[in-house]
Amino acid sequence: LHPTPMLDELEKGPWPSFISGFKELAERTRKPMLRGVMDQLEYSYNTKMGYWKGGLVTVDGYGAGVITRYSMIKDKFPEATEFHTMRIQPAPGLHYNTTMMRQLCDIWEKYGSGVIALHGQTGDIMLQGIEQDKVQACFDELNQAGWDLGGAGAGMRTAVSCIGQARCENACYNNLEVHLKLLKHFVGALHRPEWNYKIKFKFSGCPNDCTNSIMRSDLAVIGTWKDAIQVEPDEVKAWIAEKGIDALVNQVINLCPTKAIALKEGEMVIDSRDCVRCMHCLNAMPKALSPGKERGISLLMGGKNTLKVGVNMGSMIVPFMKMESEEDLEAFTELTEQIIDWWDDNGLDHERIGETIERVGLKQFLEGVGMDVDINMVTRPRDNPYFKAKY
Amino acid sequence: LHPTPMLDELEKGPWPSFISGFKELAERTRKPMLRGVMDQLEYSYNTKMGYWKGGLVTVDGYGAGVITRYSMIKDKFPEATEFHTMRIQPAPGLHYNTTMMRQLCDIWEKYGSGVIALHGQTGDIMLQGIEQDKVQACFDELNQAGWDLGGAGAGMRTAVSCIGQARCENACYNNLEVHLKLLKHFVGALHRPEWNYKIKFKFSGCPNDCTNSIMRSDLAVIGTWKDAIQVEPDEVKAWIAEKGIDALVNQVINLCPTKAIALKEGEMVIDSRDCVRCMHCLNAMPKALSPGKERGISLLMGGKNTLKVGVNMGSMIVPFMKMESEEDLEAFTELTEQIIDWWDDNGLDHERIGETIERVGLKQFLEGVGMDVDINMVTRPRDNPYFKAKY
Amino acid sequence: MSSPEKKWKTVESGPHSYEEALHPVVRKNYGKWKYHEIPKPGVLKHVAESGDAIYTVRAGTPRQDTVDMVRRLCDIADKYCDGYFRFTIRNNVEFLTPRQENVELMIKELEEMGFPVGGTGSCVSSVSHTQGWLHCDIPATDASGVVKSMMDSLYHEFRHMEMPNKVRLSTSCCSINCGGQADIAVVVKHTRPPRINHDNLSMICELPKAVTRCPVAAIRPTMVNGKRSLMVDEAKCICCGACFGACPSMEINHPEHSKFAIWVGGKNSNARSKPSTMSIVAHNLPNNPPRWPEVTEAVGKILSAYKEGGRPWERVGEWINRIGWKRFFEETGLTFDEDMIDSYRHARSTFNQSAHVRF
Amino acid sequence: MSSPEKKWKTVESGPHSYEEALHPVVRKNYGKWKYHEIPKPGVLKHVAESGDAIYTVRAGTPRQDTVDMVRRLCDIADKYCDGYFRFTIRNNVEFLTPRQENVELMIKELEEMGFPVGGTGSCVSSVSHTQGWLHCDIPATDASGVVKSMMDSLYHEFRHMEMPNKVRLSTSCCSINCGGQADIAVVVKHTRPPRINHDNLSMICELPKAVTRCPVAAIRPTMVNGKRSLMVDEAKCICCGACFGACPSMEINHPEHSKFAIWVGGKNSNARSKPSTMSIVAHNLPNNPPRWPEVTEAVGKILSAYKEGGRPWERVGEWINRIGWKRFFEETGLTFDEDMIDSYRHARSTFNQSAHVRF
Ligand code: SRM
Ligand code: SRM
Ligand code: SRM
Ligand code: SRM
Ligand code: SF4
Ligand code: SF4
Ligand code: SF4
Ligand code: SF4
Ligand code: SF4
Ligand code: SF4
Ligand code: SF4
Ligand code: SF4
Repeated sequence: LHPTPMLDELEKGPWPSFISGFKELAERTRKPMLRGVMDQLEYSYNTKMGYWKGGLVTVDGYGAGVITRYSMIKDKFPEATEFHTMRIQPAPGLHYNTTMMRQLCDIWEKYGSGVIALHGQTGDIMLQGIEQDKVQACFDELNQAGWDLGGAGAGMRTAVSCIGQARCENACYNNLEVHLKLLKHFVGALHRPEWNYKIKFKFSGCPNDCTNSIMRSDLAVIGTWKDAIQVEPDEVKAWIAEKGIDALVNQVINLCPTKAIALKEGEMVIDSRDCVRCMHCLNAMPKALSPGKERGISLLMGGKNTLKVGVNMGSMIVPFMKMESEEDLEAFTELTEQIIDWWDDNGLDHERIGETIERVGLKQFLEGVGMDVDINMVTRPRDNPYFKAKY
Repeated sequence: LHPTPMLDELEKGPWPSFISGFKELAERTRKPMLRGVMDQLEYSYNTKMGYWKGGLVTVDGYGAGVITRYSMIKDKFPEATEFHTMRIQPAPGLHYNTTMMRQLCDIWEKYGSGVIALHGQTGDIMLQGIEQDKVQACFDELNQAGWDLGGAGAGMRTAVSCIGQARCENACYNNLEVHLKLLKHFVGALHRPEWNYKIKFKFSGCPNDCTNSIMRSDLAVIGTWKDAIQVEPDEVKAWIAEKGIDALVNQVINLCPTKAIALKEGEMVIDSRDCVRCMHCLNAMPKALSPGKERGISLLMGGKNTLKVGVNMGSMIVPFMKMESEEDLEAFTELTEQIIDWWDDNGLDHERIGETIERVGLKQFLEGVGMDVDINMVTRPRDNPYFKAKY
Repeated sequence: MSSPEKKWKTVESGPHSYEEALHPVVRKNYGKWKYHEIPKPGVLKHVAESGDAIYTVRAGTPRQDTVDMVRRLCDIADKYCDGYFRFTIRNNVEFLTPRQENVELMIKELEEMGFPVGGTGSCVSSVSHTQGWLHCDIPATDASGVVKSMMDSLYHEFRHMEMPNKVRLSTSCCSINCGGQADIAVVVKHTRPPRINHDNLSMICELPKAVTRCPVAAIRPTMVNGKRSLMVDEAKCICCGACFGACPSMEINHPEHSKFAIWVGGKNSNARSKPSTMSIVAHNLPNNPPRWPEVTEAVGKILSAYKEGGRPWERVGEWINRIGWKRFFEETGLTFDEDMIDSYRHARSTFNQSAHVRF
Repeated sequence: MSSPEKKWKTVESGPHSYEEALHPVVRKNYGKWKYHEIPKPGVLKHVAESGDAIYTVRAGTPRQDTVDMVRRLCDIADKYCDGYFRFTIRNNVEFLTPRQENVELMIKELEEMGFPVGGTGSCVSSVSHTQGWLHCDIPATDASGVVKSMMDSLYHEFRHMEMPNKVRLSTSCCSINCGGQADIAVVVKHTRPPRINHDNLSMICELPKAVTRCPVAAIRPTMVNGKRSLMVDEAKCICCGACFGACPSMEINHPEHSKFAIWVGGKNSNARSKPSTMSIVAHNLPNNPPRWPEVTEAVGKILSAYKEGGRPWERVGEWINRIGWKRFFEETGLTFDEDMIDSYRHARSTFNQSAHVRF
């Protein structure tokens, strides 16, 4: 390895160091690409500029999934000439067994650099550092082991799910299964992107939204329930006995966003009709309270980050849908297809679906996709009289 | 009187009827104008259309204060040919003694119809129904009795104050006096309007804002305080003893917008640093709590109703200013002059100051008037990185 | 208008002076009030640091008053209040006296004269309203008539304090809404683009003024019968009526197509929640003189639901924020429709960008 | 790239299947969990309706891992968890076992290997971050390096639950912010309009694409040295960098003029308050490799103030909503300036349209 004094600074301190990891890998495997990339990175640290440019590499039949990187200064760092990433879709919920993971590592070490990011922000396993001429072979071997490429470009993207029903008592639907089936359904649009821009799904089991779906997915599928919160009165009493009335008032009652909880002679009384399913009281009293029994999902649309419009959170579009049977899932799949079709027809180039809805108007969007209006879609009716209705 | 079957319907029911009032007046005074106007009004009730058009009538040296109305159908209702309104500025706080009020009535009956609106939404006494050739004489007599015309057109408008320190324990400044002096200061701009558009002041003694200043005045002067809420511990105890802990929690603690009040062993604890001076706990416990001792005003700017932009509430521009001495008032007067000058220079025709600020940007407005930025002006710093600073 | 005989030199005094209009007890305790109570509907008791108390009796008026009515009010003030009285922001009249024994006497006399005593505390106070057909040059209805009709049906609510908190109403005769926003506001809503009176237009209107007045740039210059005139792009027009104020030939008013909308949740006080703008909850209500029963009915539905379901201190908008708009529409029997979704400048900020949901 | 020898026919399977990746106890109790506890930092205990319990040990990773590291994690999973493990949304690794006795053994072994155990409950979890100079084609900095530097100083906070509530951090290497918003986000902020590389532009960029990409229409076609090129109206440009993504010749990155901004109060969960977007609280921080001390310092100030002053359950943004932005700036020592006032599309909705005020 060449000297990398800047990067070496990042080996100090208690937090695990990616630089130490790279060095260990480079020293063991002696892969020149790793040395080249570290040299170029060191150079970036010195000059405060990046030196990669994109290109186009795919695997047979696919139009996306490999992020291509060519060094802009390969004369300086010929070993860093190519450093492409393969995006790989993990299992929903990011679950692994060691057999599948070891196999993945072995294939990756065989063809690529051995650097892996677990995971990319969209949810992919990112295998970072492979040369163009090894991509197809690497992919074929991965694919035989049950792995497939993730999304990139103007199409469906890789999705993310929270751990959901695998471990969490709050999960209101089987998000792992819905994720699996929906992404299989849209797999063509993922591999061969040809829309206006990207579309991302994220699946959170409940409104705690542990996948941040509202902020970073065009289609956020969030578990919820329709009936009353389930209460275990004894556990409520035990909670109050342990923590006291002050805690009940200051940490539960007073934090309910819609004042759905009142104090009544030392007890908490939830008026479920006022509840907006924010999760707080359930989070505060996990033994005592749980979601109702009539469970399903809400669909929020239009989440995306910053570019051009500022952070845009997803908006409530489908307040409630059952998500238990095959038919439920089919109905949902159809709806999302319809929505995406509408967007593909009406959107502009590089316009996310949330931007399209804002531009044409929510009413026009609903008419376009043939959905009924629901008051849950807005925080309030309009405060200006500026519309012309069809009377 | 001619038959007015439609209007007569409005004599039914328990609420005092303006039609009965008009009839009584018309019958007693036999003023033909009253009959003509009632006939035209009856006609409007039948055709569902209005029939007045504007014109221009003023008094010597003034450019505003008389709202001119000519009948568009004077052939039908010649008695209604002219029906002008004189806007008269009352005393701040809408206080009267019977001597001044009887005098006003007498003058008005002498020259005009005898119809009075107490009060117009902007705060004027509206003397409704006078002919052009009587306006000057009527005004002269009113003026000798201490009355002056109110505002109209693109200038300073008549102001409104709540009852303030005259009766209210919440009043944080002498709003009647400030109202009086400021409006005297701007009296030229009120009588001879020559700005882009109107400017309205309203003066509320505290954030309860009993004048609705935030919604309907360009310059809302709202009393407030800087230090801690004053607490009478015994009265708090008495309140709790009378109403109970549940009421304390559900009606006071849980309604504080910033959770500045906590429950601690059956007592309420206000953390004044978290208080935003919303008034609620003071309203709920008037004997126990009162505003702090370091009192003054906040200035909110840009309130106006609906036209073109939708309801636009005033925004916090001056979070705090003392308003006790002559110097305080002078400083405030200067500031408002400066602000109005800026607006007059930078506003478009028919653009209220709130619209101008929104169009050019708050930062640019502050630079324009030479004010420092204060975090109280906004609910939060920006959520997008889209600015180019001077570094 | 300047008359040769004029002798009086105008004094530009601005507002009338107020000190002479204050009751001596008020003057004495000015700025030194300590707390208040509301002993009964229509009556306030304010206690000063000095120990002095002043009693206020409040009564409703039609606002469209006459010298006769006002003189009767003066009589009361002379008889019971040492010659002082005032009006409130909402057109109610107030009589202040330090003598408690006068309170009941005044109430009796006022009610006998037809002035209902009330309007304090958690009640429905008088309606702030506007000129209408009686005087304005751009009205589509008569606010005073609508208000009289509504208040007849809310007479009990004015005189009792049975609401969760104060209820403020307003009524306006065009979309400009001089009446202002309120807990419940009744406002004219134009439903069609203006018809253009081309004959008048070129004569009486400044064309560029009307063009720039339109917030959505729907007005364009054109030629009609060889004269310069204007045309409206009806697809763009949002029926705001702004052009009509600039140019009477942009005829926005229509006996059938100018309707009423009902708005709720306007709140101007800073108590608890921040001031909030009102939301539309009904439109296309007919403009139906002389009693506008449809308006009274809709307002009545809202008030019954609020009275029934609101908690202490909740203003109408706060009540709705707690129970949710969904239940608001259910409980009032009104219907939410797609036109109630905001589509104007800051529409995105009304989208429900959360998973907070109500069923 | 298609190779003649290819024998394997691609299976477009999409995500990997998950059932085989679930621990048998997880599979058995799937969808039937009852409640959870956090016995200590980095450890979760979930109890199922069946009475089964599963213990989770969570540890931090650098995210930029290697096959060597991953194999070491597999070793742990084989030894203590029957061969199963998973990752969290925030790049932490989780080991699930029904055997309570394995918990402490795992903690010991993981920490010895350099993987800190923690990241649960009211702590500072790992930072979601992005590619940076290591891989992206448009970065102004190296997110991984910034994160390593920050987490060194927050090591204690990751391993203890001493915060009022969860703290989520993110770091992004350009304004696009692939890292997403968070309680505290460190994001590159461009401070100058792009310089245009006219030589490259005509060769490698689609001109109309760059023109339409600009949200404020600051880009105009022009001719430079006889070739079609673009120019930027610098008065309009808001330094968003959108054009750079469309056209590498719009060079927005600069070693000195691409800076850092710090953002706070981003919240994505629906717990209590609605999800909220984050707000800028510092900008013009230098891009200072290899350890970016200015960034770590600013983040540290915010975290100390929050740790000190936050109440149970208050996320950073909720804490600020209670204490107010004024005190936030005072207590963190950061400075509010006029550029932090929103000036973008919905700026008006950030004005303080109330008399709610803090001193
Ligand atoms: C007399 C009057 C001021 C004036 O100079 O005219 C007035 C007087 C008082 N107001 Fe007011 N308010 C008056 C109009 C208003 C208005 C404006 C309006 O009515 O258009 C508002 C804002 C309404 C809004 O938000 O849209 C107003 C919002 C309040 C509030 C806050 C209510 C709330 O919870 O939101 C209080 C606090 C309270 O009720 O304890 C208050 C409290 C009071 C107190 C109790 C203050 C005091 O300690 O003396 C006074 C008696 C109130 C009562 O009637 O119960 N006053 N008050 C106005 C009477 C109007 C009427 O005749 O009905
Ligand atoms: C008389 C009055 C209604 C009433 O019956 O009380 C009134 C009546 C008119 N208003 Fe108003 N406004 C009256 C208070 C208001 C208020 C309330 C207030 O001042 O507190 C508002 C809302 C607050 C505001 O200033 O925005 C108000 C917002 C308007 C607007 C819309 C302004 C805007 O920027 O959106 C206009 C239109 C205009 O100015 O072009 C307007 C215009 C008018 C005109 C001049 C109509 C016109 O353009 O020809 C009306 C004259 C009617 C007449 O025949 O007398 N009036 N107007 C009120 C004035 C009486 C007084 O002097 O005391
Ligand atoms: C493992 C993980 C899901 C996954 O599939 O990967 C997860 C798991 C749990 N989350 Fe989460 N959350 C996870 C990311 C998130 C995220 C997203 C993120 O971190 O980027 C959020 C949204 C953050 C935001 O608002 O920006 C999130 C918001 C919550 C909340 C709401 C917190 C709040 O008060 O705002 C809860 C409720 C709670 O803490 O009791 C929660 C609760 C939980 C519980 C207690 C649910 C349960 O009963 O099992 C789990 C253990 C939490 C713990 O660590 O204390 N989880 N949780 C994620 C762990 C991330 C990590 O390694 O640090
Ligand atoms: C790799 C990754 C960051 C990471 O290190 O984790 C990433 C990297 C890039 N993102 Fe991203 N984004 C990544 C997750 C995100 C996320 C988070 C998410 O998906 O949850 C977002 C915010 C959410 C969203 O979708 O808005 C995100 C918002 C963007 C945007 C802005 C989109 C917008 O509409 O505002 C762009 C720009 C674009 O698409 O033109 C972008 C573009 C890019 C590009 C393709 C830059 C470019 O245009 O050339 C980056 C390629 C870097 C590389 O060399 O690999 N990336 N990007 C993440 C994908 C890994 C994966 O597949 O798992
Ligand atoms: S989103 Fe809800 S269901 Fe999913 S892990 Fe978080 S708390 Fe559990
Ligand atoms: S889930 Fe949220 S909204 Fe519902 S009762 Fe609990 S705290 Fe209130
Ligand atoms: S605004 Fe405040 S000071 Fe004025 S009357 Fe109302 S409560 Fe009293
Ligand atoms: S005045 Fe309002 S913000 Fe201040 S403590 Fe009382 S209720 Fe809370
Ligand atoms: S609301 Fe409209 S019609 Fe009524 S008085 Fe005001 S401007 Fe005239
Ligand atoms: S009514 Fe309003 S939108 Fe329509 S043309 Fe006139 S000004 Fe324009
Ligand atoms: S934040 Fe910007 S520079 Fe960093 S990975 Fe994402 S697109 Fe690339
Ligand atoms: S940086 Fe943004 S605002 Fe500036 S020219 Fe490029 S796209 Fe336009």
